[in-house]
Amino acid sequence: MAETGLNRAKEICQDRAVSARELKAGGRKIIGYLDIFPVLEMMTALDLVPYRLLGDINEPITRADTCLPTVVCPFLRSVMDLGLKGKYDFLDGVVMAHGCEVSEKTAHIWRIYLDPPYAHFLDTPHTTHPSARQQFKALLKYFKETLEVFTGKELSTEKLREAIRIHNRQRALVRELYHLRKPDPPLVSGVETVQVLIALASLPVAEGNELLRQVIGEVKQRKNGPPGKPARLMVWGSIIDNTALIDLMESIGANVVMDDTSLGSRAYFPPVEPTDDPLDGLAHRYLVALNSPRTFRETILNKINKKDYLTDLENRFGYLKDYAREWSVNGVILQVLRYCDIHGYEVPGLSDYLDHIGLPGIYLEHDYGKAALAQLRTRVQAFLEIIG
Amino acid sequence: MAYFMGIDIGSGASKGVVTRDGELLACHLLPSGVNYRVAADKLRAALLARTNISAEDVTGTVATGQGAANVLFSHQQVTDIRSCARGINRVFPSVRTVIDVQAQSSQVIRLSESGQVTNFAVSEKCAAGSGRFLEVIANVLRVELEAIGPLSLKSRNPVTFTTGCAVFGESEAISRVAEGNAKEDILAGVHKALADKISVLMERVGLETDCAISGGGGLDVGLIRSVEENLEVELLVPPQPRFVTALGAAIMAEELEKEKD
Amino acid sequence: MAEEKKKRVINRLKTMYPLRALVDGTYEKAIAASREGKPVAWCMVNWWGGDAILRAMDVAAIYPEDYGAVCAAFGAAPAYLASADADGFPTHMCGYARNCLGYAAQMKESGDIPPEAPMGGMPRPTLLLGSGYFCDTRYKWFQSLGRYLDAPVWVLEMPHPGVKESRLKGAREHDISFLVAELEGFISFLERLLGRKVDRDRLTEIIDDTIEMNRVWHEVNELRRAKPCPMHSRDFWSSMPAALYMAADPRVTAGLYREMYDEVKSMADSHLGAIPEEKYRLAFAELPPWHSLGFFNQLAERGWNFVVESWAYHPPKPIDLTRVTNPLERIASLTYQYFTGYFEDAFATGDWWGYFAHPYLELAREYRCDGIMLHPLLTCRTATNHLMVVQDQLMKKLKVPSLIIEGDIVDLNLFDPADALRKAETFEETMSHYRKVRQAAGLAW
Amino acid sequence: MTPGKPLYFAGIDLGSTMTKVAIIGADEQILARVEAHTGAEHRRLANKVMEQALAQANLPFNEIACVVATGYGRINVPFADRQVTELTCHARGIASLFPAARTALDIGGQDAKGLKLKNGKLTDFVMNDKCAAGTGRFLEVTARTLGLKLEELGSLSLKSRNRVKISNTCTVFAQQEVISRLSEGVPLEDIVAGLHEAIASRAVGMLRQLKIEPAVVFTGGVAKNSGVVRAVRENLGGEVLVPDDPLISGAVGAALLGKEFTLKAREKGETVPRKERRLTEATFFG
Ligand SMILES: Nc1ncnc2c1ncn2[C@@H]1O[C@H](COP(=O)(O)OP(=O)(O)O)[C@@H](O)[C@H]1O
Ligand SMILES: Nc1ncnc2c1ncn2[C@@H]1O[C@H](COP(=O)(O)OP(=O)(O)O)[C@@H](O)[C@H]1O
Ligand code: SF4
Ligand code: SF4
Ligand code: SF4
Repeated sequence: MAETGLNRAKEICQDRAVSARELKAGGRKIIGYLDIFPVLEMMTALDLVPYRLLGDINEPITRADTCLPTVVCPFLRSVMDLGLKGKYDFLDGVVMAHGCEVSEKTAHIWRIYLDPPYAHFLDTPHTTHPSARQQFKALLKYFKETLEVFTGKELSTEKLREAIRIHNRQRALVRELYHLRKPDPPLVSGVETVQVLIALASLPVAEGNELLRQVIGEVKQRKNGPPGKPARLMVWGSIIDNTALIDLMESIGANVVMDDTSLGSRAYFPPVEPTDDPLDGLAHRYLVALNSPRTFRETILNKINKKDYLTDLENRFGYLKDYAREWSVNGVILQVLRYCDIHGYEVPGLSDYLDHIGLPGIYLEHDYGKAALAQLRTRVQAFLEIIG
Repeated sequence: MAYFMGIDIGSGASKGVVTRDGELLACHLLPSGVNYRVAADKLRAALLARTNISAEDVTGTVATGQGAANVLFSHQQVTDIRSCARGINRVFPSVRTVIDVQAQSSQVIRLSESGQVTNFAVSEKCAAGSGRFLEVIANVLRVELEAIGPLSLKSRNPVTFTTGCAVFGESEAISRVAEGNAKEDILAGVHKALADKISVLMERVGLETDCAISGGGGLDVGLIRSVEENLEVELLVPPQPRFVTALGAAIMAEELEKEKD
Repeated sequence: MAEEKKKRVINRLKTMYPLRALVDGTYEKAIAASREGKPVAWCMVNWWGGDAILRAMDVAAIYPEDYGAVCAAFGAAPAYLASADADGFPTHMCGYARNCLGYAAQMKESGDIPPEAPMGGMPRPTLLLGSGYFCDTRYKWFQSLGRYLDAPVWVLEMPHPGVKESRLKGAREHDISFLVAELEGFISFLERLLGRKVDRDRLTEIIDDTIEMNRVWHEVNELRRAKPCPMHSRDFWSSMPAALYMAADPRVTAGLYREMYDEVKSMADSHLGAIPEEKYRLAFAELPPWHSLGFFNQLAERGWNFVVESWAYHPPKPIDLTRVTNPLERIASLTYQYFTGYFEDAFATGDWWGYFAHPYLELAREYRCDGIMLHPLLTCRTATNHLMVVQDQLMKKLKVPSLIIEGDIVDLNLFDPADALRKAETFEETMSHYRKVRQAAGLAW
Repeated sequence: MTPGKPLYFAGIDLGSTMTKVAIIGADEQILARVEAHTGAEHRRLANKVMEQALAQANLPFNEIACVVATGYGRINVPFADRQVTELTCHARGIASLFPAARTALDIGGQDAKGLKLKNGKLTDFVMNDKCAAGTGRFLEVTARTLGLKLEELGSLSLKSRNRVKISNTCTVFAQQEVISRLSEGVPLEDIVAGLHEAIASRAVGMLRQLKIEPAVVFTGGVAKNSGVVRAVRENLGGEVLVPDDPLISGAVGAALLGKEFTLKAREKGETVPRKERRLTEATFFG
C-alpha cells in the first residue's frame, strides 16, 4: 500500500522520537517547547526545529515523583517523567513559557534536573493591558537575544517574516483540515485529526505543511471516511496529546468534530497579522489573539460600574458558540485533567454558558492514564444517551 | 546480666523478642486479636517462659507497632519506623534501605550505618497498598498464606487488575477464577500491583543499597521477586523478617539503658 | 480552634494580640463602610502597592484568602466548601477559593451576608482586585465569582523576576517600569470606577509608611535567629496578616510591630524561648493547617520550636529607596525586591534556580534549623510545586532533613493528626542523626 | 412483529451484586420482576434469571419486542438488543416511579451515583466507582464480618442510641476496627449505625456535587437498608423517597427504554435490530 498522509501521521504519532532522531542525524538542532506560548517563528527563522514536548499516556509516571508532586497535572508530570527517563535526550534546548503556573514551575524544574545546553523561560503576562502587551514585546526581544547567542546567528527581520509566512501557512492548512470535519459524517475522524496534530508537533514546519497538504488531498477524495453517528461532539479543556480519550468517544457512538484544546484549534487558529515590526504582530498573536483561559480578559465596563455575568460569559466563550454552529455540534465534553486549575475554574461558568445557549455539555475529570479512561466510558456513554 | 524486651503489636500479629548482651535469646509471635492489651500480656508471659526469667529480670522494655500504647509494662514507646531501622541494622549492618511490608501499611525506610532513620515514606491508608491485600486474595483463592509466594513464582501470565481497590480486587479475583485464569497468575498479578505501590514509595525516598525487606512481606517469595524486578535490585531477606521490628525495639531498650549510665 | 489544649506550651507574645485584633477588625470596619455606602474591595494579597492605592482612595479592603483561614479556624469552612462543590467547582482546587465561592453562592442565595459567617462576614464588594502573581487561582477565582457577584474584576499584573532571564541586561529596569505602569493602570481604573481622583500626596505618605512598616516587621523576624528562639511560627502567622493584608493604617501597624520588636528583643536578651525547652529548631514551608494549629502545641511539648517560615510570607529585605523619587516606583522597587531579594545570591553562586530552593537553604543556615517541615497541600500547587526540590537541595547541600506532612489549609479531612505525630516522632531521630552529619561535614550547626 | 399484537419489553440490569429483570407490557404495567444474586459463579446465569422472569410473565422469549441490558455487565449479555448505561436506565425507572423526582441517589454493590432529572430525563450525574468505601460492598463485607444477614443490618442499627464513629475509611481496615470495637464491648447496633453513617455521609457528600433539589429519591440495593436510609435522611436534612422495591428501578427503566426505542423505530417505519432470542450465558471480561 502506498504510504498515505494519514498513515504517515499515524506512524509518527506512534513513535515521535523517530523523526526527531532523523532530523538530528541530518544535523538539525531541535528545541523542545512546552505549551502554546513559546514563539515558534523565532526558532524556525533561525533554522531550529521547534519540537513540542508531550507526555505519554501509556508510560507509568515513576521518575517524576522525585521532583514534581502528585498535585501537579499528570500531563506535566508525564512530560517531566519522559525527560528524566532520557526520552527527550535528542533535544538541544528547551523553551518554556508561563502558560499556566505549573508549566512555569516545570520550566525551572526541568532546568534544575536536566540542565539542557540551551534553555529559555518566556514569561507571559496574564492580562492584555496595554502595559502587559509592551512588556511581552520586550520579553520577546530577550528571547530573540538568547536564541541569537545560542545559534551564533542573527535573526533578521526578513527571516522572521518568512518564518511567520510559513507558520501562517500551517495555520491555514490546519483550518482547512478542520473544515473537513464540518460535513455529516465528517470526512476525517477525531482520532485521525489528533494523529495529524501530534505529527505536526513533531516535524519542522515545512514538512508539516507537506503532510497537511497530502492529508487534505486524500481525505477529500476518500470513500471510507468515518460513518455517520448520532452525536457530533466538541471537546473543550485541558490538553489532549493522545488518541485514547477521543477514541473512547468515537467507539461508543460519537464523532468528535471540533475541539478547543491546546494541541488543536487553540494552537493554530489565530494567524499572525502583518505589522511593520514583526515582533508587534507576534506579541499580539501570542498574548492577545490566542484564546486560552490562562489569559485574563477584562469585561469592558460601560457607564454602569457593574459587571454583567452573561456579557462576561459571552466575551469569554462566545467563540465556542460559533464553533458549535459551524461544526454542527450537538454536545460538548468539558474535560479537565485532575489538578488543572486553569480549566477547572472555567467549568461552572462554561456550563452556565452552554445552558444559556441550549447546548448540552458534560464535565469529565480524568487522570491521564489508560486504566482511568476505562472508568470514563460509562460517563461518556450516559452523556450520549442524554443528548441522543 | 541484663535482659531486654521488644514488643511489636502489629495490626495482625504481635511479635516479641528478648535479648541479652545484644544477643537474641527468644522470639514469639501470636495473633494480636482484638484486645491489644491482652495480646501484649500474653506475649510477655510467653517470652518469660521461653527464657526462663521473671518480669523483674527484664531491665528494659520498649513497645512499638500500632498497638504500642497498650503495652502497659513498657518503659518507652517508639514508632515502628524507628525500630524497624534499628532491627534491620542489627541483622544486616550494610543495609541502607529497608522495605517493611506489614498488614496495615507498607513503608520504605532509609537508615544510617548506625541504624538511625534518615528518610522514610509510608503508604496511604488503603488496603491495596499493604500486605492485607495479599491476605484478602489468598483467602478467596483458598490458598494458605505460606503457599502464595511459591505459587506465584510459577506464573507465566500474570493478570492485570483493572481496579486499584483491594475489595473490588477480591471480586475480580473470584471472577477471574470463574473465567478460568490460573491461581498463580492471579497471585502474581497482586504481587505486581503491590510491588508497583512500593516502587512509588521508593521513588520518594531514593534507593540506596543494600536493600532489605522486612515484615510479613519478607516471607513472601512472590512479592520479593516482583519487588526485585521492579526496582532492579537484589533484596536481602532476614531469617525472621517479621521479628525485625520487635528486635529493633529491644535494641532501643538497650540503648535507653546505656543512656542512663 | 477546637483542638487547642488547655495547657499552653507555646509562650505567646503579648504584642501579637493587638496585631491579630487589627486584622480581625477589618471585617467589622468593612461592614460599617459598606453600610455607609462606601466602596469595599475584595483583594488578593497585593504586595506591589495595590493596597496602598486602595487605602489612599478610601476603599475598605478585605482579603478572602485571610477569610478562608478564618473560616477554617472557626469550623465554618465545610459548609462553604460544600456549596462550591454543589456548583461544580472541582474539589482539587484551592481551598480558600472554594470557601469563598461557596460563601458568595450563599450570599447570592440569601441576598445578604450568610447568617453564621465568622467575624461578621465579608460585605458585598464594589470591586475585586485579583493578582497575576503566585498562582493562577488568584485571578481565575475572582473571575469565577462573576457567577455570584456583579463587581468588576481588575487584575494587577506582575512580571516574573527571580529567574535567569530577569538577569538579562536592562530587564530589571524594564520590569520596574512595567510595575509602575500597572499601578498607574489600576489607579485610572479606580478613578473611573469611583468617579474621583486619587490624592497623590496621601498616596505618597501611605507608600512611605508601608515601606517603613515592612522594615520594622523584617527586623522583628531577624531577632528570631536567637537561640532559643523567642518567637514561634504561630505568633508569626498571627501577626503576619497585618502587613501582608494591609489591615490598618500602615503607620499604626508599624507602631505595633515596634512594640513586638521590643518584646522579642528583651526575650532574646534574657535567653527566653517561645517554648520551655528548645530541642529542635524547625523551619516551616508553606501554609499551615489553619484548622489544626493545636498540633504545634503537641510538637512544642516534644521540644520542637518553629523558628522561621518560607520567604513568601516574610516582608522584603529592606533596601535603600531614598533616591527613588516617584512614589509608585518606590513601592514597585520594594515589590521587585520582595521577589528577588531572597535569592539574589542564588545567581551569584552560579546556581540559577532562583526562588526555588535557595531561600530555604539560606533560612536553614541563618536560623540554624535542624529540619524543615513541609506541608504539601492537596489543593494548592503554588505551595507544593517546589517542595520536593527544596527537600532534595536541603539534603544535598546542607544535610538538613525534611519532614513531609500532607494536608490542606481549609479542608481538615485531608489532615491526619495521629499519622502526622507518628511521622514527627520518627523524624526526631533523623534530625539528631543529621546534626552529627553536619558536624562531621564542618557545617556550623 | 405483526401490528395489533400486544408488545412486551424486557430490561435486564446485570449489576455487580444483583441481577434484576423486569418485563413490562405496552401499558407500562410491570408483568414480571426477578432479582437474583450475580455472584462470580452465578454470573453466567443471567439467562436463568431472564428465564424466570419470562415464566413469571408467562411469555415465550420470542414475544419480547426489545431487550435492553444495563448495569456494569451490560456489554456481556448476548441476548440483549441494546445496551444502555445504568445512569440513564435508573433515571428513567425512577422518573416512572416518582414523576416529581429531581435528584436521586443510587448506591449499588460496586458504585454510588447521584442523578439529576428533569422532565423524566437524566440531565447530570456524579459517580464514585474507584473505592469500595461508600458502596454496598462495604456493607456486604461488614455483614460477613459480623456474621449477620444483609437484611438484618438496617433494623438492628435503628435500635442504636449512641452510634460510634468509624475512623477508617478503607473498607478492609474498617472491618478490623469493627472487630476491636466489638471486643471493647460496644453494642453491635451502635457499631452498625456507625457504619451506616459512614456510608451515608460519604454518599451525600458526593451527591452534593450536584445541586440537590426535591424530591430526592434513594434507590439501589443499599436503599433496602433502613439504617442507611435514616442516615441519608439525617445527612440531607430533608425528605427522601424510597421505592418499595429499590432494586428494580434500573431494570424497569431499561424495559421502558426498550418500549421507547421500539415505538420510535416504528414511527420511522423501521424496526429495532433484534438479537437472537436464545438464552445463552453471559461472559465476564468481554
Ligand atoms: N507465611 C507467610 N507467607 C507469606 N506472606 C505472609 C506470611 N505471613 C504473613 N505474611 C504477610 O505479612 C503480612 C503481615 O505482616 P506483619 O508484619 O506481621 O504485619 P502486622 O505487624 O501489621 O501484623 C500479611 O498481610 C501477609 O501479607
Ligand atoms: N435485602 C437487603 N437488605 C439490605 N441491603 C441489601 C439487600 N439486598 C441488597 N443489599 C445491598 O445492595 C447492594 C447491591 O445493590 P444493587 O443496586 O443491586 O447493586 P448492583 O447493581 O451493583 O448489583 C449490596 O451490596 C447490598 O449492600
Ligand atoms: S493541563 Fe492544565 S495544568 Fe496541565 S499544563 Fe495544561 S493548563 Fe497547565
Ligand atoms: S497560593 Fe495556593 S492557597 Fe493561595 S490562593 Fe493560590 S492556590 Fe490558593
Ligand atoms: S480503594 Fe479499596 S482498599 Fe483502598 S481504601 Fe478504598 S476500599 Fe480500601
